[in-house]
Amino acid sequence: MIDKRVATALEAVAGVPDGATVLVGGFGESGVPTVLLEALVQQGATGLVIVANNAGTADRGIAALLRAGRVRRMISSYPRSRGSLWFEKRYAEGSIELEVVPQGTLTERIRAAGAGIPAFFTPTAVGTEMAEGKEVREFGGRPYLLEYALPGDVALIRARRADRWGNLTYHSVARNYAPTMAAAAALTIAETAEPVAELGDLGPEEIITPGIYVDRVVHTGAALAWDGEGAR
Amino acid sequence: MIDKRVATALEAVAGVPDGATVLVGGFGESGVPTVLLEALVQQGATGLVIVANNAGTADRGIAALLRAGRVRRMISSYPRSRGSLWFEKRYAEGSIELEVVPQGTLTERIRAAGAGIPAFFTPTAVGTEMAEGKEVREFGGRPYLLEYALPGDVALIRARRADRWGNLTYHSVARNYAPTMAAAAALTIAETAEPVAELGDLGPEEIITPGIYVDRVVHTGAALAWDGEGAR
Amino acid sequence: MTGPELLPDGVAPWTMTEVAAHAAADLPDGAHVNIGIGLPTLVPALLPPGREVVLHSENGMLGMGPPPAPGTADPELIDAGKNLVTLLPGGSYFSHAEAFAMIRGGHIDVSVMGAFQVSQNGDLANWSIPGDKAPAVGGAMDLAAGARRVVVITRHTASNGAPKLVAACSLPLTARGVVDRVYTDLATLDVRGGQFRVAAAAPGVTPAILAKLTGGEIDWQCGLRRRRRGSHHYFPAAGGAGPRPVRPGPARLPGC
Amino acid sequence: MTGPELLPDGVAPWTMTEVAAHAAADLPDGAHVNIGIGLPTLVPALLPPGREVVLHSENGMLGMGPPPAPGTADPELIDAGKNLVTLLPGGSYFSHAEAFAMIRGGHIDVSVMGAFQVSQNGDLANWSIPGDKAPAVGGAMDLAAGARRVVVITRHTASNGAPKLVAACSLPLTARGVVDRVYTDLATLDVRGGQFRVAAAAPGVTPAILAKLTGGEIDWQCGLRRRRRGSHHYFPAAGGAGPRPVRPGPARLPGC
Repeated sequence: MIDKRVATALEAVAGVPDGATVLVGGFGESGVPTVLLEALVQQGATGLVIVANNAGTADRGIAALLRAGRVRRMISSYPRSRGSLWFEKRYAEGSIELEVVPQGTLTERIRAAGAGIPAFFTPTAVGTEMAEGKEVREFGGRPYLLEYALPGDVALIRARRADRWGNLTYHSVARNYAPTMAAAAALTIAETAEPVAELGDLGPEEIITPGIYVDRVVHTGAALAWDGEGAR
Repeated sequence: MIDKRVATALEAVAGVPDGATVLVGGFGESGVPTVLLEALVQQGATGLVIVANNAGTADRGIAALLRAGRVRRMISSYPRSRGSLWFEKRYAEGSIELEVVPQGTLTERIRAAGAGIPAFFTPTAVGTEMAEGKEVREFGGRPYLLEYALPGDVALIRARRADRWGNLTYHSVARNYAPTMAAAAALTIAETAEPVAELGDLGPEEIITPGIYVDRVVHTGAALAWDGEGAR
Repeated sequence: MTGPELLPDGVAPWTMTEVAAHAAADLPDGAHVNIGIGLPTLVPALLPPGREVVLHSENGMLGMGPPPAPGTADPELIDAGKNLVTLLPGGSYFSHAEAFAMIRGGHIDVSVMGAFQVSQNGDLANWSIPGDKAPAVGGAMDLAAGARRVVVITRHTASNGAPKLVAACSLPLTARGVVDRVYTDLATLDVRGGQFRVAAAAPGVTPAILAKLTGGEIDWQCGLRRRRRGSHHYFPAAGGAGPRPVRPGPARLPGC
Repeated sequence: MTGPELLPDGVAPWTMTEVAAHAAADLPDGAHVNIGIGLPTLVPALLPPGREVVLHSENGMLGMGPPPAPGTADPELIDAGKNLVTLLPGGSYFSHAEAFAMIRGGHIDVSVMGAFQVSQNGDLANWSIPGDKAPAVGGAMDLAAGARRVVVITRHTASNGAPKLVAACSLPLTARGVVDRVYTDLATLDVRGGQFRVAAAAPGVTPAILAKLTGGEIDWQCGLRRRRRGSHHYFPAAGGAGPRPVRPGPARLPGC
């Protein structure tokens, strides 16, 4: 019988090795798998390559990993954002490497990894300093850059609901990177805000991420709370 | 005000020019926009390039266009299937050109067109006669083929429901090519099985094809009927 | 706003709200529009009554609505600038990857962006300035390269008085040759044929004044002629109920 | 079935249902499996009790179930062979593009396919034969190139007695070096190291008989050794509740 449920976040992140490339869902604080990230700090894996849109806020999410010194390299679109203090500190002291990627190129590189496409051409960033060293080719008279798939060893994502097959649904724009990252990692781990559903409770037209992409699910109950000033 | 509804299938296909590349949704008889295709026969456009998984059954769907001599070229994955008599006749008499494309490469070429990717590499068909003349490149020691985006001038698709913004939902696997083709054509036309919904009736998590990809919707009421032997 | 100390008597620059209203007035009914961070966020509230524009957000949403009423916020429902928003009836959610497929695939009719510099050939610099603590690019390069029309809202000059409309950008580029129109507190200018062509000017702004405050080449006559034909509307009512033309070219003004 | 006139007394070939049952028995619990057209369609009904295998269909479905009971058919709900099917609880629908992203991206654990020819180095020919009215390829090339494991169900020889397991394919290839195991009415053979390695043989099938009916090189000893270690199971219970290993290699047998 298929049963991808695990009891705790710490069990969910068991086995993530040092040096792993970890895709982390979320945009700003929306959809960030904060409980899994906290568990990963506890679990102890280090030398990580973190692929994520942002770099965490205050001490939360990716910032907790950065604070604990577990990150060797960030691949990110907008690491420097409001409250990304630990990223700024680690970057300033030179203790992390940084690869900045245009947001659409980042999502498409992750999508390519999940879809078996090793490389593709894109119009984004042509003629900018981000194109330096990249292969340029014209199609229909317009120049495009060659970009490569960006797979993960692990993906950490947050979903709304799951079932024992690992099927997932999401809540509004908290979906963001999750479905794409789920498909792009060898080991995909999802935390869910709501209790795990019975098989069949998530309808076939309602499921956004089919369980084929998901390895472990854990109900953490975590969702963003809003105190009127900022998230949580 | 945005209102993409039109009253009749003939209005819906108005303006499709001779020589247009037309992406046609459907797999077998599931999800085929038969009423739009009948309207296109009536409308009279000819010299068409038809992109579709199959080539129609009996006198229905794409077969109606083939019968009427409106097709110059088929780009298809499996044109020769049970009951594709008009395709076989036109192909045997040499009156249509044929480009056969592996099914996953066909869908991905259409997806690329909608997503602004002019070309991508794929492992499919490497080392086969379908790779002849195509650029091969190795990534990570494995060979891949370069494939090009396949955009349409027009897409004809069938959906379950629509609203005036052109948002669409689908019914089970009748979804197949429709969401991908909707994004890949300059003019996307959808027929719907159910009456057009009020704006907001289709929930934000329920919409599969956002209206940004759709230009005209027409309620035809057409859905596949099953007589116990074969479709309709 | 462009520093008043630089402006002769008699010049009455538009407020940035007026500038945003110009941009809002030019968004065609039925357009799918991405609103950038900063000054562009003024635009949605300034749309003319009855103008139905569908707002796109990079984090996976079409049909974005205004900020929530107090006490009704969904903390996960944010825009690309991480501000709380709502969703209108007809709106939909999708993945980040799909949101950028829309952008890159040319489905966004208009991208409204801020800018550090715009050059007379339409180059845009709006993502990086010297002294940034660390690089960060976001979705700007995708929007600039992918949207069918790129318009910029900006003060006409920087706070130190330096032109932001220039012959060639000195800051790192976001994309080359993409800007179609610039809305400033002194003028509305189309970027065409290697020139800034004046489509409208604030009260009291003369060719000499504009030339002094602009780094690039200005064509004043062309703009005036167009302006006499009236209004900020830059392309005939596309979108809405009407079908898109087959294989639409980029939405641009007819030549002057 | 391989023509009995070619078989010496004492050989009792398996029925094709038995062959499909061998393939079914080898599908690990929790695997995501694509079932090809033809003989492979026998497999799902032959899964051992309690074995939970999720069936994938190229037209956009996971969790495909058996044919519908009479009078309950949804005419749109078909499999890749255009036959009426059902959906199990936990099943989901998605686009054709997503279905093939799953295939090409290596998410399908096992693809069960028919074949015209399989070569000793794992080349597969199963899409085109001389005399086809027109070419048609379908999803075979994507499945053969993309699935983590490709297994073939076929009669051991063609109806004219010609070997289908060959040194080199003479028919147009579907993919090179992809077939992991072949199930025939005479034997189950792993395709490894440029050989067909016998994992199991039908009653009475001797090395000499198999060599006579096979076009490629056979290793009999290796297979026997493995067979003594027992069963058709070719990899340790993967899938199911257990996590996939980080960066799994292709699921293959340990070397003989």
